Amino acid sequence: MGILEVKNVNKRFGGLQALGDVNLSVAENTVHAIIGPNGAGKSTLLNCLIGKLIPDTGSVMFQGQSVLGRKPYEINQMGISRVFQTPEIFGDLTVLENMMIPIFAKRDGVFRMHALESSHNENEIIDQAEAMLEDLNLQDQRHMHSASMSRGNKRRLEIGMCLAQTPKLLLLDEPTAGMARADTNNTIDLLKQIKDERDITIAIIEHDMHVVFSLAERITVLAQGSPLVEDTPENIKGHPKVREAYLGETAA
Amino acid sequence: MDAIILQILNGLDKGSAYALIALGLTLIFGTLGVVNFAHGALFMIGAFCAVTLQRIFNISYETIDESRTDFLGNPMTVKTPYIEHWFGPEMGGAIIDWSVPLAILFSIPIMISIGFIMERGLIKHFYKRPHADQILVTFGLAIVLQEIIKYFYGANPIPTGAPEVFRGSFDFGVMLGFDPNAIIYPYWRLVYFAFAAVIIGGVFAFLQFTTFGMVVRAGMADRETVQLLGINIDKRFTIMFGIAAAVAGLAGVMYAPINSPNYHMGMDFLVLSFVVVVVGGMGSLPGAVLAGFLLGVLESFASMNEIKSILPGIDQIIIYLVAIIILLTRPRGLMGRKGVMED
Amino acid sequence: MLGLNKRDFSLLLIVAILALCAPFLLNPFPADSAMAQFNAGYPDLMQRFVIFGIFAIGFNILFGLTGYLSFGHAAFLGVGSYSAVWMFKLLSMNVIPAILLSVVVAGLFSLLIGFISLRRSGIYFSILTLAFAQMSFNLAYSVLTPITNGETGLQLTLDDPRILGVSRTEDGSIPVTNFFGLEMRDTYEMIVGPWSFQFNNGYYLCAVLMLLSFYIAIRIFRSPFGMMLRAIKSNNTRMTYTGLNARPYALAAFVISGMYAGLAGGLLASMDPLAGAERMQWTASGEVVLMTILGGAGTLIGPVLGAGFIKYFENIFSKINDSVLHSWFSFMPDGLENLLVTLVHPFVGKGWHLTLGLLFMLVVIFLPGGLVEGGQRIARLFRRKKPDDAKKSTQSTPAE
Amino acid sequence: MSKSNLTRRGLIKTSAIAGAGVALPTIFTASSAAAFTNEPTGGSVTLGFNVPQTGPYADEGADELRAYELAVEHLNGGGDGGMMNTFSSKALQGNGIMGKKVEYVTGDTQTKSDAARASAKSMIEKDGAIMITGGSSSGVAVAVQGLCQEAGVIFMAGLTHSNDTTGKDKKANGFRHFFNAYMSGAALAPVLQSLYGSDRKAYHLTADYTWGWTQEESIVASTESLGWETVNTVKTPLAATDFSSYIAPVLNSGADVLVLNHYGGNMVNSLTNAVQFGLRDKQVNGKNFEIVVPLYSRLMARGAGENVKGIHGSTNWHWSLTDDASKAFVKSFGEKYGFPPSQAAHTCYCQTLLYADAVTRAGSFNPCAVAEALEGFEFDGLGNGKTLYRAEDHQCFKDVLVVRGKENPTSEFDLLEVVEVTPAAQVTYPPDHPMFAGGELGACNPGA
Repeated sequence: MGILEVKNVNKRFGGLQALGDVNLSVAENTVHAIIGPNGAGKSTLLNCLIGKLIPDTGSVMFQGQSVLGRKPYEINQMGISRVFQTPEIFGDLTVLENMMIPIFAKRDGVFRMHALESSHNENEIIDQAEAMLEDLNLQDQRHMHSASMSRGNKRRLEIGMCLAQTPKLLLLDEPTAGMARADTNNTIDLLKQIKDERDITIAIIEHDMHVVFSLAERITVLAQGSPLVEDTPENIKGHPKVREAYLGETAA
Repeated sequence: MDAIILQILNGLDKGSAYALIALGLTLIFGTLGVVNFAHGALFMIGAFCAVTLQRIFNISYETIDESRTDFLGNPMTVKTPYIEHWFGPEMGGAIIDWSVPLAILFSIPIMISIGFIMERGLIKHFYKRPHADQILVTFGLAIVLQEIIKYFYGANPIPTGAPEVFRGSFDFGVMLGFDPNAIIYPYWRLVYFAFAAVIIGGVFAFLQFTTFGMVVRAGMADRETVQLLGINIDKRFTIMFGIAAAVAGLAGVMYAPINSPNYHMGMDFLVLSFVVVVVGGMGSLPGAVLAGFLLGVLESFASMNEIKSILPGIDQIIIYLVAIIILLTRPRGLMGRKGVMED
Repeated sequence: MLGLNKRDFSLLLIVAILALCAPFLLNPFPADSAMAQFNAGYPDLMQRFVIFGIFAIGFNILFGLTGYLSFGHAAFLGVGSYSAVWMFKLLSMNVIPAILLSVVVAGLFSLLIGFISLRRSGIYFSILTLAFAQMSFNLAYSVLTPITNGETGLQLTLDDPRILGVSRTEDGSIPVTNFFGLEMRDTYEMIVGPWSFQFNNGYYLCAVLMLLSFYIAIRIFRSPFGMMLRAIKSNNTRMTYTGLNARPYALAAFVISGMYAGLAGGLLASMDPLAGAERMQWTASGEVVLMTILGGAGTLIGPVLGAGFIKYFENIFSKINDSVLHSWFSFMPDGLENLLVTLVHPFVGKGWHLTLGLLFMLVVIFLPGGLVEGGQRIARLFRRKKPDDAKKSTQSTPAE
Repeated sequence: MSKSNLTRRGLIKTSAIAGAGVALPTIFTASSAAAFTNEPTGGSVTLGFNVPQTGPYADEGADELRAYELAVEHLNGGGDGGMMNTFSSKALQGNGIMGKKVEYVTGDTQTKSDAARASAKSMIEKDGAIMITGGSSSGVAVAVQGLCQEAGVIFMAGLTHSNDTTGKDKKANGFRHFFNAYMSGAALAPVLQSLYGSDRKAYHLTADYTWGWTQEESIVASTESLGWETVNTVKTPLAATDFSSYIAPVLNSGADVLVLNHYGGNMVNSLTNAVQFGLRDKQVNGKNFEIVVPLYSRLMARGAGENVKGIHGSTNWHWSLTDDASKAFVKSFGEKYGFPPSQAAHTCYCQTLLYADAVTRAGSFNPCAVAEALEGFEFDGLGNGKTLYRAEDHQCFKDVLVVRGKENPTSEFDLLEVVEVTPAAQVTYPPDHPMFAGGELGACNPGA
């Protein structure tokens, strides 16, 4: 039984079958990649996992609990964090403040009215945030507005913000899309480090095969809304169906 | 039944004014992404174009009539418009009588130039600024425009009549088989309704069937891509702003005989037309028109005695109440697109 | 100090000193001079400065921090005023219960409206708040007249059934609002040479409450809660995917700012026991938006500056008439005097709206951050001068 | 403890001169020196003219201000003296008020009770005004009247037509020269009867706020006493600009008279709409359909253009009156400004003169003395014939004009013609009339 179980999920948009009978099981403490050509339904699947979309049929269970119909913040409180294709960070806030917010969220839950306390006095939170920034090598930039960081650093910060909540499952949506090679490698290294150092399950949706094969332990290939194969990276590499799917994409 | 038909007629008429202003607002918002609080002022300036033309036609030479006296007991100065002098009293009188329809021609170049000047001189610098700044600067502009009008024309309404043939009303009910006097409707309001329909149809046709319109629509959907295609979309948007200003101005010109223009009529319409735009859905032209007519008709129904006796004061709040209900049931208004003005 | 860091504390201190010395600072011109027209140090206007300052500070907690632009905040101010006047009519002329009730009622009202309106964001939220406020105004003006006294505004009368206190004083007039016996309208006069300064009880009560409001606003800005509100404005998506529910945060901010508006409304009624329906009109809501943006949204001091700016215009510029203009320019030759009067005339007196509109445009065009940015630019100008001088001297040395 | 309730300036001016050069702060207690609010001590006295300068009534406000400036000029001995020459009381000498030069400050009411009070307060607190006057709506008049009562200055109401101003909201420090809704009804009723008969069915459209209601009540009462039937009374929102949906059902309701209890922009629009809908061309119940506008304002009627022709209403005063006083006023106003004065201008001019005269007769600026001088004061020569300032409610009782929109105007000002001058006796009511019940004057408040 995996930490995340997707069973018989179907989703239609008008006449388009976006997802058809998707079954997926992500085992605990593994890195599981979901790949597939454009329009294969990767984003739709991801949106079903984090509550943004509700599938027409089927179930999505996280640690035995359904995530369907829950609000994004509830899903996050269950232990799922999400990294977006373009880094979603608090651009108007400083790097340190960015890092403090998930730690507050972890401590205080979805809402707490701490209107008259001073955030400067939250030493414990600040310490944790600073430690995290140190891990990410961002401590020098902690008083900078996060909007003015480089794209690679924004990505590091976003991943760090997710990790600060010590989630059980980290969902990454094309984490290196639009990045320079060096930034991509940095991100790969960071994710490897996370995988090695933490008890965490990572599900990653990715286009870049270099990233996928450097990280993944299991790979699911989606094509036209349905899983084509699921196997280890080694087996996927030479799989004829996968080649076909990707070649089909090139032909189109 | 007759009462309902009557109120639908009234509502369509009110609705056409809302729809015309909302259409212009949406054109500006959809193409340029600017929230234009000065749009009501453009409507008002349109109405004052009609007033101005009427005044120009009435520029007179003075003769002194010794046989009569003015209020101070001095000999009376009699004014005769030059136009009557030149064309004879009959023809001249007819020209003055038709000053409102003639003001349509008069107002178009004025409104388009005002639109160009506004866009090039001010609005252009606010494309990248937050919506709050756009609201503030156009609101400031609206105040300035209406104060300028007030300075020259005073605060009181100025009567601007429709041509003689369109004054009065006809019995619409008799045509439908109701009793006489059941459904009476003024001619000019029918003219206004037809005029609004033509303008709305014209704007849609323009956007739908011309290359210019196609490019603008593409620009509304995705500005960056269109610019990548090497099309100078900015210039077209400037022209769109001029057209939107002209639409608002024409709505104002034709509205002048319905209610005598005054300097704050733009502000009176502004809030309502914003409600209309939002209820229709930000950025949706059909939404703006639909919402304009819908709210106009509902407002008319709410003012019926039968309904007021059940819900006292409902006519005071109906538009806002409907707006709230629609926005709560349809998050982006009737036909709004996702992600527009939501943050 | 007081849980504030040094910078915030010195800001609070400066505001406190300005507020307490306002009677001096706002009356810089001798009472008999021509410039006395520009003096703003009389009780009514000073009260308005701080009361609308409170209103704008509260509005800024919502708009400046969360970015939610409410176009209906005047409704809470109006509701606060009505509650306060009713308290005067029914309970006591002491301002404390009236102010408390107005804050509570405005808080409840904003809870209701906020709960519904915050289901939408962006302009849809703005229009929802606008719709609620306009409904409140239209109803208060018409069918709710038994509660609001409609057009005239709710006033005290000689036969109010006041539980604690008398309906009328011995000399047959309506009793005066007071703070445990200290009458709100009492004023000290202080004469220094040709200057005169007025110290009004009501003003000082308002000023103290404004300082308290300002202090609380600073605390909120610097609190984790404030950080959450800024996070909503900055990136709502990340906020929810961080396990935080943005809606209760925004609602809390909405209610707090509604209570600030209620406090302002209650104070307005305490200074002058009348509550007019126009206080709830959209133009009044728009005014607080203008104050906040004009001063600098999201800054601490900006809204107070913006409020002062607009109220100053409304009360000082509207009173400059042609005969005042003539008296200013009377030292000039007749022709020049008349020319100047003609030139200035459209912008003052009945033309004060025109000047205000022009100034809005100028401020927004040239100072996107509002008056605060203007202040910062001036400060930077002075600060930059010194290093520049220093640089020049060091550069010139090697050339010798 | 200084008790200078809202007081200022008057005494300070002299003290300031005495104290000039003295570095030590001198704290004065106003109550020890002044007997009443803003007691004028120098060579001048300041009046506060609080009129709408922005908003829809700005033109009325401008006309009121012209009248005030004219009145000040006449009081100070300038110009031709206007109605000072025809005024029955000869106390005024053209040397200011009791030898003090009259100065004035102006403010903007914005036609909002809040703004009007703020403006009046600044005049009292900052400029040391001893009397406040002006206004172009009843809401503002009642609100400012209440303020003046509290502050201890005299309020001379401008254009305010609601019964409440001298009814349930009357105040000891407030005085109204203008007529009211009851008087409109009482003056109009006999004329309407003689014109339209006593078998009529009336349909009322009423602005949905205090003034509209009191006017509707008055007109309904006086027309029903003629035998008219009231078919319906419909409230319209103040903010309404298009009245078509209210007017359209009128014809089908069986009514043959439409009464528009609207003022200002509402009146212009509802009348224009009613004429557009062709109501005046119709026959109902075998009679010509008629429209009545109980309160006419010439300035606003201009906005309705030709639509006012033949429509009856009432007004406080009209420039075409031919008595000496009206002629004198029209002459001096017209020569100064180039057009005839409005009724708003007339009432404001009268109020200023009446105040100045009362001060002079009382020999004091003390509001209580002034009030006493005004109470029960009978005068003539201000354009309305013999007039009484009734002591019980501070309302003036005088002739009321019934006017009609002129069919063939000879100039842009010549819009109305006087149909009948209803004598004062016919519009007088007892002070305890139910439409005016519920309030009391209270005691006069001198402030300080």
